Amino acid sequence: MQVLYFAWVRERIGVPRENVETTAKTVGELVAELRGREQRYDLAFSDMSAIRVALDQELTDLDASLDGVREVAFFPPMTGG
Amino acid sequence: MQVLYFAWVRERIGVPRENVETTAKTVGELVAELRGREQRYDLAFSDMSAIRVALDQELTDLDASLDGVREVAFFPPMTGG
Amino acid sequence: MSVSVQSDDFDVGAEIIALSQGRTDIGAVVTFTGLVRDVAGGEKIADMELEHYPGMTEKALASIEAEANTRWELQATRIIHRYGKLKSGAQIVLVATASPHRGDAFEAAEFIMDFLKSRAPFWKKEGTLGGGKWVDARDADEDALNRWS
Amino acid sequence: MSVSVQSDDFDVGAEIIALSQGRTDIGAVVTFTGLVRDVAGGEKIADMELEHYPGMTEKALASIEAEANTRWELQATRIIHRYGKLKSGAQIVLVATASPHRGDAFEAAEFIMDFLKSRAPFWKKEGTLGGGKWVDARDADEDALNRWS
Repeated sequence: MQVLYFAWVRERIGVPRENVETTAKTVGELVAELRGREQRYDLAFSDMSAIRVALDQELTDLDASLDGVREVAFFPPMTGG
Repeated sequence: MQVLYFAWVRERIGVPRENVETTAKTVGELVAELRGREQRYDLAFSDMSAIRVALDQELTDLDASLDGVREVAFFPPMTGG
Repeated sequence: MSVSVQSDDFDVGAEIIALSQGRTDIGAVVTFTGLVRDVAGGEKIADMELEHYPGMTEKALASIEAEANTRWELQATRIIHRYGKLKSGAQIVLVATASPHRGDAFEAAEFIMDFLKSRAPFWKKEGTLGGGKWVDARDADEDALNRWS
Repeated sequence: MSVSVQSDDFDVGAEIIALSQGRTDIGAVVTFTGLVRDVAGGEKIADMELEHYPGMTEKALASIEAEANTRWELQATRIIHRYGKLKSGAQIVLVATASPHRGDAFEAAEFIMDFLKSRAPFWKKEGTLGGGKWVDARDADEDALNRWS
């Protein structure tokens, strides 16, 4: 599964994207798994109220299922316009 | 006193402006005086709810005093923009 | 702040540039351009004759612009209103506002337009196949104005 | 309907012309241009780095534009959003709407801007003397969005 990071999430994790092998069934499970792997993930995801997630380029929430998903993206609240 | 007419008020009265000698004290008195003079005025001012008035280029109403006024303008509701 | 009443056409792009050129403190520019539509009430419109009250028009526009600058945080405003004979598709009016904040720029532009519609001394006569027809003031325009009071 | 996500600058005047050229049925064109301000929270801003999510950005903008076209009577819409490094005073975003009615053109442009602020995947990093600083999302932008639901 491709996992993408943007803005300060990307800076804290240190890469813009990576391939992640996981058996996580939801976004929440994936986050928990990543936080357990290394401190940089734990730091980036320490306050999930400041994190937004998109599955296959559609905004969704942490409860969303990863079933069939190819691309997961984590980023801070958007500041466009 | 200079009296100006715009849009269909101008068309009904037949001139864009004229000099009017009057002793009318208010706009309402001036209108009554003009209506008494000729039919074209009577026609133009037959429905005063459709008439707006400006004194010296400031919007006002029919009760307004003509004291010291040099320019009176009559016209339909405005349709700018 | 600047107001023009003119028969000539105007260039919206050039006006925006004039408003914001050389400045780095503006966050938002809103423009409204009004155009002559080719239909009105189901009737085909070939052109529109815009009559105005020279002298009073400039005063009314400057007063509306000053009022907007009192109500909102604006860094620049521009109003251009044409008069004379305009073909369908032609530009009639431009309102441009610049502000640090998008809300102020939007509201001020709407406010100015609402006032122009029923408080600026312009009268429109539509040229149809059947001849000229003065445009009636719309209740909706009067209502739009009331929301600012 | 047309959306562009680009690093290049844009010409508002040319975009307005492209929107309305050859048409005589448009009554109102509203544009919003967002610019990089040289101050934020009292701090001097030299430039701004705009990061985005290629692919998702285009989809989000097209979806916002389509939603606006559903809600209001629009004859044409245009959205341009830049990314990359932008100096203070530079143009960031353009939203243009065309409609027979001024209310629709204004509301649709505000609606699109409100969505772009907090639903389009862009992130701003301000370049100050002390280094780069990610811009926090504003509660006011989230509130602005809620008025359309």
